[in-house]
Amino acid sequence: MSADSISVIRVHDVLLITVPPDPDDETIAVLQEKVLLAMQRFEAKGLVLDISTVETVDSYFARTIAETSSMVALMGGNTVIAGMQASVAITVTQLGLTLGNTRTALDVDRALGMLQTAGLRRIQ
Amino acid sequence: MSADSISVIRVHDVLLITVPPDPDDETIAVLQEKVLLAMQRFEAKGLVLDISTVETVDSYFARTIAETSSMVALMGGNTVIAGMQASVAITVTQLGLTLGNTRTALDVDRALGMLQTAGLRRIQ
Amino acid sequence: MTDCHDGQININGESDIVSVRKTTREAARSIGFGVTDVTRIVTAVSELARNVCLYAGTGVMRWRGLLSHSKPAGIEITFEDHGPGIPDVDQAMRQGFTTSGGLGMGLPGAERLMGEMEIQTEQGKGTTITVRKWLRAI
Amino acid sequence: MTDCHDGQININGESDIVSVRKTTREAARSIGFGVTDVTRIVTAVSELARNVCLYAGTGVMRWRGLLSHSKPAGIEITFEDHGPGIPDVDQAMRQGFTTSGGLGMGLPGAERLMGEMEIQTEQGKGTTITVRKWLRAI
Ligand SMILES: Nc1ncnc2c1ncn2[C@@H]1O[C@H](COP(=O)(O)OP(=O)(O)O)[C@@H](O)[C@H]1O
Ligand SMILES: Nc1ncnc2c1ncn2[C@@H]1O[C@H](COP(=O)(O)OP(=O)(O)O)[C@@H](O)[C@H]1O
Repeated sequence: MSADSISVIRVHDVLLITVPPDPDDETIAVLQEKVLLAMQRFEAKGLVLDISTVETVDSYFARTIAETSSMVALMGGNTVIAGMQASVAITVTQLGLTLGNTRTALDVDRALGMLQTAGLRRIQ
Repeated sequence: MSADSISVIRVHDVLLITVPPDPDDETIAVLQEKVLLAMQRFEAKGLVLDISTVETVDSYFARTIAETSSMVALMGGNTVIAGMQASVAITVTQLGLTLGNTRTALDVDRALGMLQTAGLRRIQ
Repeated sequence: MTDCHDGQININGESDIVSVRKTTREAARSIGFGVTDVTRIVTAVSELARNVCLYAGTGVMRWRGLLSHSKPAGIEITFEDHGPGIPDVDQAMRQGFTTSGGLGMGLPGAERLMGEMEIQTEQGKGTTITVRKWLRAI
Repeated sequence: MTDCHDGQININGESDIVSVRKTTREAARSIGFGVTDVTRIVTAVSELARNVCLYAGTGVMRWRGLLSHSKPAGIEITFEDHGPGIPDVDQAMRQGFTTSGGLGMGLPGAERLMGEMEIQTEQGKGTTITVRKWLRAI
């Protein structure tokens, strides 16, 4: 799966990125850069990384996710990881990895919901 | 008590698992996997582990509970441990164990209530 | 309560830990321990039996009732294995020390739960751990 | 399921890690591992293949099905490289130890995920790491 195939979708002021099923290291690196540049261009306040089709999260991938989410935080945005498969969650934990402080959601709908609510709270 | 005897019950979008009274290590490991796969299949947002009949929580069991709850968190779900016996709570504490950040409730009713409230809060 | 208050059970693998717990629970109850102390004792043996499985593979647990003025006064439980032994007992007793990626709470925790613990160990020969708990004077 | 259960794949750079994962996924599935174990195995090889790329540049992965009473019983995977070798294996196996600014979770994590791991290494000669996972008895 090549880096070109990664699509960035805007949902109001949130960016939704669907990570391809089995990305190579290069694709993951490109994805990170693409996400950060898009956050800036669209002045997005949040990022949802949909990893529901991803079958393998190894330490390189986990580190890049945690790193991306702290970069987004530096820019003032929130990141939510959506749809991690059960087998991936089991493996990641056994491997001893964490995603840093990145928030998680069962699916994209709920992830978008979390960022909306967070937004509303901030406005009130 | 064998792993087959573990039942998973759905209460709206929360899964309720009753842990058998004296599970062996294998049963505990199978329980973990069963719970995670059920979370994914039913798109559940929360998990209640009813341990009210459990008479012994040693470090292996406590570690597996903490681990399961962080796996569920990676998937975007919340875990509540319900019904720990007083003698077990005393022993676990003296042994020096924690359940990580897993939340606890006196009984299943209250545990379900906690997960419902969390959901309502998010929607409002 | 004058009947035979001792017994032993072989530990050949993790599936035997359940029998170890069951036997100990009944023994501790029959000696007269209350529910919280029974839970403490059973949890301690669960830790020690798992260590036998993890570090020595197999071993044996022996238990006996302790008497004072020919009345039940406590329980003594011994775990014996012919595994690798513990090279540095002080280190092994430290909270959080583990050679297996465990929590390192088993040995120090078992001592706290039981009150008394003795470790005899020789490298390459094996390990014998004895724990004792006394019924409260009251 | 009696067809040829072995194979090998060259690792010449990071872009080969994807093929390593794909090959391993199919192999593990055909041997009969369930979805969670397949994920564990694929993740472990992903770590070990990346180590070959990072520390040795190139290498090879070999895999074969393990049999018991002529039935599929597990998988064995070997990574061989002619890189610099690992000077201190105990140190390299420690959680968090890294010489590359990585997370230092690859080797200890792969052992946990697979269950069995052997490391043969000689400084200046290279490293051979073998991991094995058995189908559960049930
Ligand atoms: N029966 C035994 N034989 C050999 N080594 C043992 C035995 N019991 C404990 N040990 C050693 O002592 C260490 C600490 O044990 P413990 O406190 O129970 O924690 P854990 O089992 O979680 O590592 C173990 O990691 C092991 O190295
Ligand atoms: N194939 C190898 N050849 C040489 N050194 C290796 C090899 N694999 C691992 N190592 C060494 O072991 C260390 C720990 O590896 P690992 O636990 O996978 O963590 P990481 O790769 O994140 O550093 C590496 O930093 C490296 O020094």
